[in-house]
Parts: sequence; structure tokens; C-alpha cells
Amino acid sequence: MKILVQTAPFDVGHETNAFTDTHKNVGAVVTFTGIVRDDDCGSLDAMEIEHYPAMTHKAITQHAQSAQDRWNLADVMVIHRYGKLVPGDVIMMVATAARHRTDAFQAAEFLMDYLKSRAPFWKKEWIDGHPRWVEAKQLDEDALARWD
Amino acid sequence: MKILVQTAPFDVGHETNAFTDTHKNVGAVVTFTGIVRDDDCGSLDAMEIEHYPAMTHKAITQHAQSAQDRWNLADVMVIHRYGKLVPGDVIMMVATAARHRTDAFQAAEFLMDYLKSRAPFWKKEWIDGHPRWVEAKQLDEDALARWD
Amino acid sequence: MQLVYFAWVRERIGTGSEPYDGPAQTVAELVAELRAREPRYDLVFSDLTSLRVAVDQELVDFDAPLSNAQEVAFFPPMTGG
Amino acid sequence: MQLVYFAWVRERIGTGSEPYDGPAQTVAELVAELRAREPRYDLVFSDLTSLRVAVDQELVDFDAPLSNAQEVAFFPPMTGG
Repeated sequence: MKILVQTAPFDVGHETNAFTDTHKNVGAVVTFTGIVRDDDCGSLDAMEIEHYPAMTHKAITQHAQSAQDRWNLADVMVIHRYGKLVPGDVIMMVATAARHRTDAFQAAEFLMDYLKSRAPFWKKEWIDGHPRWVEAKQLDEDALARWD
Repeated sequence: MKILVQTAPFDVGHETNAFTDTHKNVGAVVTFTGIVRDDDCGSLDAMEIEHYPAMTHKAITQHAQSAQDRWNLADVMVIHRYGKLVPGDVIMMVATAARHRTDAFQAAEFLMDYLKSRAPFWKKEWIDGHPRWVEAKQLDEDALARWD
Repeated sequence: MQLVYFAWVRERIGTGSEPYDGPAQTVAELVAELRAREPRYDLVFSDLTSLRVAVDQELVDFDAPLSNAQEVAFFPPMTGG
Repeated sequence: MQLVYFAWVRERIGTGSEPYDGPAQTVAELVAELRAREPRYDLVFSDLTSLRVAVDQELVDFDAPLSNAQEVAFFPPMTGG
């Protein structure tokens, strides 16, 4: 298991290959990459991600472990950035490795639903020059609830 | 849309980065990588994938288009190898790009379920020296049926 | 019209493709004609639930018509991905 | 015990952390005490449905006990990923 919380950019392709190469007898690798995209209504100048350093790594690790308890996984990786980002920047990635594709897909979706609503990150956006904190979406709560 | 059917190995990380970099205003990229893994019961020496050249590219393209009709996708990529492979070799990958993660995840799973049971590929395995054609699994048919 | 075969269908019939210019109007009629030819065909087509058929590279049912088809392909259920 | 604040909670209270050594035995009692301090606290904690709380880095409900807690964090619903 590899959990990184960092400000530095990272190379998704390089991380994907490194994650895939270290596993013997894995039939399926799923990756999710989250990218800063423009706002639906205005022009996004930048985004700042704040997090809770004492909690973030610990909380993500707990949830990665619960994914491993729940599905038959060979490995899990999460890399999440914080700090200032601009449109096109990679925010985070999740990777899951398993013998069978369904485990890899389900675990990756589960981890994403968790990271959206329960990992201690907060996004502030500057749209057309104005700052605003991104509000949590009911849609993301609903997505998380289906794993109960 | 990029659909490749080839014998040559390819670099999953490089393809993932190239796929991700070409899209503006995409928030989510999901990739699936399929890898030759050892048999559950014996030792897999090698695998040979046969396909139907006149049909393969056309059939995958049709299904990639139906994924695009069904979900809000910015792009789809499928690379599938045929010929002789050994354990650890990458067989294929799928990538989907979308504004929102649910579209990217759903479309990638849909394409995988399709490729498993409807794209004209057939796997022959050599296990402990004995060749046998891989049999289609009811599980894969069931996985496909949920999209009807 | 060309008949093409893949995977164990190809192996058991002993060729990957062969021409056909008989009277069959549907896939079912074509299958019946092939089964009557030789035991190796009869054996391959004895259980249609274990086979798939494509007419001009489109998957179809075994009762599909052959009107103007250029190529008919027989093969086992696919196992890609 | 340390109180820590994130995102707009931090901005509205005007600090990221501050010490606390009052009598509160539960998160609810702590919230009540903070609200009584100053209008900026009162405003931040006026709608608890828009807040989350963690005791020693574990998410808890607002009626959770504070026994031996080292750190209590208040913040809005998370928006990561």
C-alpha cells in the first residue's frame, strides 16, 4: 500500500507503470486520475486545496485497508496533492490491483467516493477573480451511501 | 477515439499520459489494464490470443461509440493485443475521459464487460504444457447483461 | 461467399476459411448443409449454444438470412479483455 | 487540548488553532461554550449540519465525549478527490 499526500506534481503514467510492475499474478489494474477542470459557469483561475495534515494520511490509510478487507485486492495506491493548482493540473490518483477486474473497479470507485466526502481536504476556487469554498454535493454523499 | 488492435507491446503509462494530456476540461480519467496472470490451478506457460481481423476494429469502434452515446464522455481509448503472451504481459487497456468520475467509471466497466464477451478475441492457454481454449464464463455474460 | 472459422472451430474443421456457393438462404440452412458434408462439420455444429455466428462481421442469430452476405464466420463464445 | 479549524471555519474564526482548557466534557458542551464567547464563534457554529468534527483525528458526532482528547477539529464537509 502506498499513500502519498504532497504538494509536488507527479507523473501519472510513471506511477501507473511502477504500481503495475511490482505485482505478480495480478490480472487487473484500475486507475482513476482527477484533474482540475474549468468551472461549469465561469472561468476558473486557480484552486487551492487545504488539508488536515495530522489526519489525512491516517484517514486515507484506514479506508484503503477497509477496501482491502472488502475486496480481493493485491494492492492499493493513493496520491493526493494539496496547495495551489490550475486547470489541467492533476489533483490526485487512485490505483487498485486485483486478480479479477470487478474487485479492481469496485475498490477504485469506493476509494474515490470516500476521498470525495470523507478525506480531510477542502477546495477553494477562484472563479472570475472571486474566491469561494467548493460546497460538498449531495450526489457525492449518495455515491458513498451505496457502499453501506 | 483511438482503437488499436496489435501484436506489439505498448507502454501503459505512456499511453495513459498521452490520453490524459490531449483533453481540455476533463475532470476524470479512468484506465483499466488487463495483464496475463498465472492460472488458478496450474502453471501458465503462455497464452495465444486469436482474433477476427476483419471484424475486431469495427466491432470495438461500434461499442466505444455506444459508450459515448450512453455517457457524457470526452474520449475513449482501447488497445488490445493478440498473438503470443506470457504471464506478466499486458494484454489490453481501456481509458475513458469525462467531466465527472461516474461517467468515466461506468463507461470503462461497460467497455470491459463488452470486450470480455463480445469482441472477437479467443484465448488459448498452455497450462503445465497442455493447450486449452479458455471457456467463456457465465459471470462475464451476467456482467454484460446489467447494461441492458 | 466465404466461410471463416476461429479458435477451436477452425482447429476442428481444419481450415481458417473456405469458399461456399450453395443454395442456403439462412445461417440455419447453411449449418444443416455443412453438417451433412462430413463428420468433422457435424461434430462442430452439434451444439449451437456453444457457437456464435457473424454475417459480414456482425453478430447475428442462427436464423438470420444470408441475403447478399460476403462472409459468414463461426466461432466459440469470445474470451477477450 | 488543542482546537483546530479548517477551510471557512478557520477563516471566520480567524485562526487555525488555539489552546482550550475549559470544563467541556462533550463536543456539544464545547460548542456551546465557544458560541457564548464571541459573535464570530456563535455564527460559525449556528448550523451544525454544515459542520464536521474530529476528535483526535477521528470523525465523530457532535455528542461525542472529549475524555482525554488531545485535539478537536472543526471543519466544513470535505471536498477532496
